[in-house]
Amino acid sequence: MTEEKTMVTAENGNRILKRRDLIRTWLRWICWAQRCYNYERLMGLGFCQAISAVIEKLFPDKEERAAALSRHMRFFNTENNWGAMILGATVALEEERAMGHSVTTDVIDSMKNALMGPLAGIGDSITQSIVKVILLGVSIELAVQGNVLGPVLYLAGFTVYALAVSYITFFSGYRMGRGAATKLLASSSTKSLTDALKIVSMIVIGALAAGNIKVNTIAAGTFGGSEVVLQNVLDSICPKLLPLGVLALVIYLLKNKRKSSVFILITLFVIGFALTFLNFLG
Amino acid sequence: MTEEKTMVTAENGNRILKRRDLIRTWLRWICWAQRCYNYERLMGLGFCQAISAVIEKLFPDKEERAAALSRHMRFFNTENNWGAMILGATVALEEERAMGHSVTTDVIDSMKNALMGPLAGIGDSITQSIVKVILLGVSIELAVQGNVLGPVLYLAGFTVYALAVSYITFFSGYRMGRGAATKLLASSSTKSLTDALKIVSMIVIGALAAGNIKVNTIAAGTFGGSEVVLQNVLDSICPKLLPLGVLALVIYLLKNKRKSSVFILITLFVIGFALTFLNFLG
Amino acid sequence: MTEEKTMVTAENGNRILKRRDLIRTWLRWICWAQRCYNYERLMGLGFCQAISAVIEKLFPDKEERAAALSRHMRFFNTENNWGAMILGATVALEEERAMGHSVTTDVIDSMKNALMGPLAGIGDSITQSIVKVILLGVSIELAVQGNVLGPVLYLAGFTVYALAVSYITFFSGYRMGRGAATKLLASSSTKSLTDALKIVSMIVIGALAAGNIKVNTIAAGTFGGSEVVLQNVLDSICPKLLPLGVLALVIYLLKNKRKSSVFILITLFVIGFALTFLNFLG
Amino acid sequence: MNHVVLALVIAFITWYVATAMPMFLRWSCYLGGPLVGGFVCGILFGDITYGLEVGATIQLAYLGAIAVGGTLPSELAIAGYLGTALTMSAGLSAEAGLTVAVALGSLGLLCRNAYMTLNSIVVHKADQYAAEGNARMVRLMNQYGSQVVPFLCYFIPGFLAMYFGSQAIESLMAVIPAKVITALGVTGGLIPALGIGLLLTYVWDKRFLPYAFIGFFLVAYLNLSIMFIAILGACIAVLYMFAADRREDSK
Amino acid sequence: MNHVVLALVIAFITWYVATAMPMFLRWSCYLGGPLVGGFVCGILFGDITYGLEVGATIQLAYLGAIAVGGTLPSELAIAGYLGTALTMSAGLSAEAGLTVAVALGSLGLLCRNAYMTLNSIVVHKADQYAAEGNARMVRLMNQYGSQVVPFLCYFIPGFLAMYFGSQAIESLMAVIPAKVITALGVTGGLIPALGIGLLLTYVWDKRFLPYAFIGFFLVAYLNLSIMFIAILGACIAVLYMFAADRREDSK
Amino acid sequence: MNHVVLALVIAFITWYVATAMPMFLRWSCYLGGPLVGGFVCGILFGDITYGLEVGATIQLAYLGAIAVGGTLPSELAIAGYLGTALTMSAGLSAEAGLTVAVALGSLGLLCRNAYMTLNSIVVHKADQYAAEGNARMVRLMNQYGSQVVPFLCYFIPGFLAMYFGSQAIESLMAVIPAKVITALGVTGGLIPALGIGLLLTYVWDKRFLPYAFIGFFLVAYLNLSIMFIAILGACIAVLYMFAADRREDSK
Ligand SMILES: OC[C@H]1O[C@H](O)[C@@H](O)[C@@H](O)[C@@H]1O
Ligand SMILES: OC[C@H]1O[C@H](O)[C@@H](O)[C@@H](O)[C@@H]1O
Ligand SMILES: OC[C@H]1O[C@H](O)[C@@H](O)[C@@H](O)[C@@H]1O
Repeated sequence: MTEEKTMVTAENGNRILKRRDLIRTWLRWICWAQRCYNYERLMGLGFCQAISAVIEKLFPDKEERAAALSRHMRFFNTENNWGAMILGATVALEEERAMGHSVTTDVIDSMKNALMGPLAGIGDSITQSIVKVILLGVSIELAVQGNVLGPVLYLAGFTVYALAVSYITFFSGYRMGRGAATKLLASSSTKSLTDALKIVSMIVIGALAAGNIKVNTIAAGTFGGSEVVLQNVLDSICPKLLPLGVLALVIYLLKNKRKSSVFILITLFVIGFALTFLNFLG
Repeated sequence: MTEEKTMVTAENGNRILKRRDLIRTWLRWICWAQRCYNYERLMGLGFCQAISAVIEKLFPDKEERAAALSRHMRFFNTENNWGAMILGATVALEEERAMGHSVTTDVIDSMKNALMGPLAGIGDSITQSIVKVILLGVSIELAVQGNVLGPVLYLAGFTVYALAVSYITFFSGYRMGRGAATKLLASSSTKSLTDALKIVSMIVIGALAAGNIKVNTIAAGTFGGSEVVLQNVLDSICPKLLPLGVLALVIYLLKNKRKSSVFILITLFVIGFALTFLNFLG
Repeated sequence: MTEEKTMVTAENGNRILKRRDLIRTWLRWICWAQRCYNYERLMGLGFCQAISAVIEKLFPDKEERAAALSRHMRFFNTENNWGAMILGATVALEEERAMGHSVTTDVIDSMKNALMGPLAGIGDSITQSIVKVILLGVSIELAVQGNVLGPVLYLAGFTVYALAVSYITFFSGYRMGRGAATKLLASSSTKSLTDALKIVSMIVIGALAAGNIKVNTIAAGTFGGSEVVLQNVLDSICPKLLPLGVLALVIYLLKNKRKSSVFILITLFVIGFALTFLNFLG
Repeated sequence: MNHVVLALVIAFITWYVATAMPMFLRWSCYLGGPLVGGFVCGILFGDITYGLEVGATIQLAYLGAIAVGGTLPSELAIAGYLGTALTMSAGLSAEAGLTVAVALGSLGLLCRNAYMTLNSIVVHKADQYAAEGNARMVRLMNQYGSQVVPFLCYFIPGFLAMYFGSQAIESLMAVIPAKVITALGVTGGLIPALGIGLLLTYVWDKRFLPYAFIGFFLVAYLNLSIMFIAILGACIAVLYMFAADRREDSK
Repeated sequence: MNHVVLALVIAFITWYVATAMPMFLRWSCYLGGPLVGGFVCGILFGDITYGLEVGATIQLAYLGAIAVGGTLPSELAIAGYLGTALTMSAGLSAEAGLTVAVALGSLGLLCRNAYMTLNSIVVHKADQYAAEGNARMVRLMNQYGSQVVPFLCYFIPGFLAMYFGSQAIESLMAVIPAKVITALGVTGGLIPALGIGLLLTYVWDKRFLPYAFIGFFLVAYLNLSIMFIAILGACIAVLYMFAADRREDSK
Repeated sequence: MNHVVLALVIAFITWYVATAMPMFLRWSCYLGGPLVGGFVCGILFGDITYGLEVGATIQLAYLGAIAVGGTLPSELAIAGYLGTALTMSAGLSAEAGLTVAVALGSLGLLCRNAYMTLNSIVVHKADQYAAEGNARMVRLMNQYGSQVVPFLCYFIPGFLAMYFGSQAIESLMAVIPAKVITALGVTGGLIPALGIGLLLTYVWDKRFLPYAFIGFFLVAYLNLSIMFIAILGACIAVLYMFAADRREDSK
């Protein structure tokens, strides 16, 4: 902590970039990094736009500027929010290079390449499997009740998350330079944070399953003279057994049989139609 | 794991017994091991019946067969399901002996003697104090509501348990021979499994207590002009205080005073009659 | 444990004080130690009264007795219940001194001084922040419902606590002499006991907050043609958000801004009046 | 069903459960005797709800019954099947039935001790066949020889109790004062404490006692179903196992 | 009860709780002053429900009151006993009574400071007796000498406040606009946040904060009773202790 | 709103969410497409409740949709915005709408693949400007050049589908037998299992599986709200973190 602080102060003296340069770079990233999305370079051009103003300021010389822009046009892809850390670190290194420190372009390029994968990994799982799920879970429940707060909460929550995470990672990337992500990825509290997020995620997913998978049997028969409604029998053992069964089937197909979503979708259609026509579900 | 696998394969080549011999032995055990139950030998004769076909196959010579049958007629007692492991191991050793390996009858007999106690210990507590309790707890609740699923679930659950456990232990006993039970009893996950089962058991027992011990006082009096019903007063502090008290008394008598069940039964009768005639309970 | 026991027995032979002397000393402490409360000596005179009979018995010589009484008139302050341990230890040391063992008055006085702070610390937090809170929490809930058991339970519970703790600490102080409190304060189970008490306390405080801070907004407006009641909107996100907000504000002022209770009281009055007159609360 | 036939059927079932059933069914049908007995008698008497109620009430007293080393605190086949049947044919309340069953269960230990002792004869016969190397006869001894004494010990007293008992109990009940009936009911509410108390002392582990309290108060305050509590408990238990294994590993 | 007698009784109780009670009762009756005061006044005024409501409401503001090193944030004997009594005799709502009690409690610190300072005189007298070795007189000083000043400091102002106060408050309330009454009620709902906030900062432990949230939301969503939550908390706490001790051991 | 205008607006929104939005909004509006789309269409069609119902139902099928490495299992802008709008304008039930949306989402991958491939052209143009050191034109390429192809790929098919589609679907629905409608409804209840199953396999961690069961049964038995469960989960998670950190430290 203290070490890092002194580092920052020590370097601050000769810094070329102002805070507004950094803010603008971050804003361009978080707004337009996927604007020209394409299979060839993915976020490559977006990265270049984001860093372009910094490059203009650091390298007034046209040759140098052209070379730098071209280098940052290359293939680039990472997670939208956490990946801002790489941009921050790149800006810091380009600045050091402009200030004449011994940073080569090779170092910069290989850092970009080395970090984009790991940050995509951690970022994707947190953003899409965890934060999104919890927000969607709460919001869908409200929406189903016809409450407009559902989508509003979801949008507000996700937006705050995206802006906050990208801001923090961008600036810590800038402050710590190359070491930033390495540190982040190695820290044991990232591990226990991910574990903790998984716990919330798991419990919310379980709750979503019970609330949203809807299967009721309409089967009934007479047993010992009196009518027996199968659904009541199942409920007296434990409610929501059929939804649990369907979910178990899907997970079995996904994990053990490694079936695709499309296959499962079709399976569910077939099951739904077959059991409806057999008067089992309804 | 791998070690054990290779062991099996290595020996498989010359095995005399077929899978059906083993299945039949297991079946005879799990069906008839307590058929001729008696204080002198307990499951001795049952054990002998179970292993008899194996003995016939392994020792065609009449002398040898008679000796083997007589040896397996001795006193034997263990837990019905987990104890099948000893039978499995005995079969394996008898087979090795028949195949001419250096296994003496002494080794076999002392293994049987050494293992029957520990397996009875672990088996009795899991089968009777834990599995039975959880199944009964759930089933009694249903039965009290007049739901036939109560006994049906109980019978189905217990039967699956008995067949599955005995099958698995019998065959792992056979595969691992002498070492089987020793390994089982020493493993740390047996320990944490027992702990885990205890947790479920404890919570279910607590729930059973609150749901099934029924004590209500009918005492009432006037206090400051208004009528006070004692049961309401107790409930406002905390519901089910009296059942908790009765349970605490029984546990105190059992654990601290080491009283017998019969003594406690009589005590409960005396309390029940006395407090009813005193118009305290009703 | 055994060590301590033998110590007691070993010394018992020549003890001058009888059990009734000790009981009377403890009773005087627990009844009158704060009777002549004052800023100059706090519990000084109370301590002296408590130990006075012991001094009379141990030091029949008037000079010695006068000196001892004067020494125990000095400033003294600790927690009412846990602090009885110091009295117990002091009695033991004075007795040893009277029996001619090498205990100087200096040792006694400095022990009193050394222990009164730590025992006040541990005692105050357990008695006032934990035990009191749990008892009050449960009792207020009953009282709010008009149930007289509220105050009755509170008084009974607190009284049992006070008598039991002081009795136990006094006598263990007497038995273990000087080492008592040192041992207590160092033991790791005191630490985990405090932790455990904190857990109960925390959960009860949280429950108290939700049940007893009462804030409801009466704001309403029309949104898209239909009337929207703000309180309903908030409740559909999560109930009791406003009370949580007020509590968060108070804690922020207390912990981060280090404001006094009086300041916060005034703040709450100002907020209450302002928002009522603005027709936001009501 | 004709009273004689009924008595025959009940006596038969009692014997079958007590000694003849396949072992994998035996402990479930035996230790859960009253519950299963209530079900079976419910079907036989054509009133399943009544049967289940009586069976479940009696079962609670035997929750803690454990068969260890061949010994047993009560003869559960008799308490469970004969007891339930007698209760139902006399039309008693479940609580009164509990008293009947408990009494019968204790008496029944006589039957049990008789066959557990006398079956030695069969074993000695089997010893002879074993010494001759005659495996088949050893098996026959275990299969059929073993059932001679038990059949006499359970079937005959069972039939007699069933044939004469219900009448006797009915007349008895008719003369008992109302207050005693109430007291029997009250006692019936207390007796499950014995079964549960026994259980708790078997499973006793100070470290896990708080779970018993959690279970207790979840029912006392929220009236949750046992199945739900068992599921919750299982989830906690699995989390505990993983944590314990991790601790082991990190050592 | 006659108004004069009532005023005398309340004044007496206020003094007794403030300084004269046996110490083992003192902190419970003092720190829980409003709760106990509400109970006592409920009996005296013949309306226990009203008394309990007023007392419980006032108590919430003092949940976090802690007496450390002889200092106190408010004079709880006066807030709790005199405050409740005045509120009830003026027939105020519990929320309005809270305002009255809080104000009185602050004023009451004057009484407290007076006797805490002046009692030094008694102590110095006791010093003399000690120096003479006269243990009996030392005890008499503590027992009786100690109560002269407190009696004057609590009994007299208590009596006067009670005798004249309720009338004054009633007239005051009559002229206050309805909106202000509402605002007092609203503020009365906010003030428990202070008591609870103080408590939370005393017990503060980042590691256990989630438990506070659990408690909060168990009430917010499920409206569970505090007793149940306290029992649950205790079970968790005991499980925690065993786990912590095990960790210790395994080191 | 006029049908043409409506078709134009929906087509516009579909394009905008698919490729033009600021990135910090994009993933939320895209991965949560149906939910947000239901809301937006609810406003546009003047029936928010209906919109929310349709949107939430469709969203459940896509709970597990994850955009990794530029690939996607379905075109969520089309399923979410166009799908919801078509469902609503044809007046279908939410379950029938789910079928429509899922079909559209799969078709929509064509649009997506088209622009993801063709946008390379823009990038190569930008390469030239970069080589000239012309940062401004590089930015213009990313900002505007990038939108030419996507606009064609989403806006035009979107408009056509919206303009002609609702009529077509309505006529189709009119001839479908009732049993098929029921079956669609039943299937609509099953499909969330796919979304939830996908999610669970992504987050899969054997150690934490019991929490999924706890969540499941808390809803199944007690019907608790997701927000409450999420709060509970968060509290447990924080307790877990502190415990894990402590374990780390003590190593
Ligand atoms: O104790 C081992 C074993 O002994 C006897 O065989 C019976 O009581 C069994 O139920 C028990 O498992
Ligand atoms: O702080 C120690 C001690 O100081 C004073 O004596 C009082 O405030 C007590 O309540 C407290 O326990
Ligand atoms: O996987 C990294 C990254 O790849 C692409 O850019 C998109 O799918 C993003 O959503 C994802 O975060």
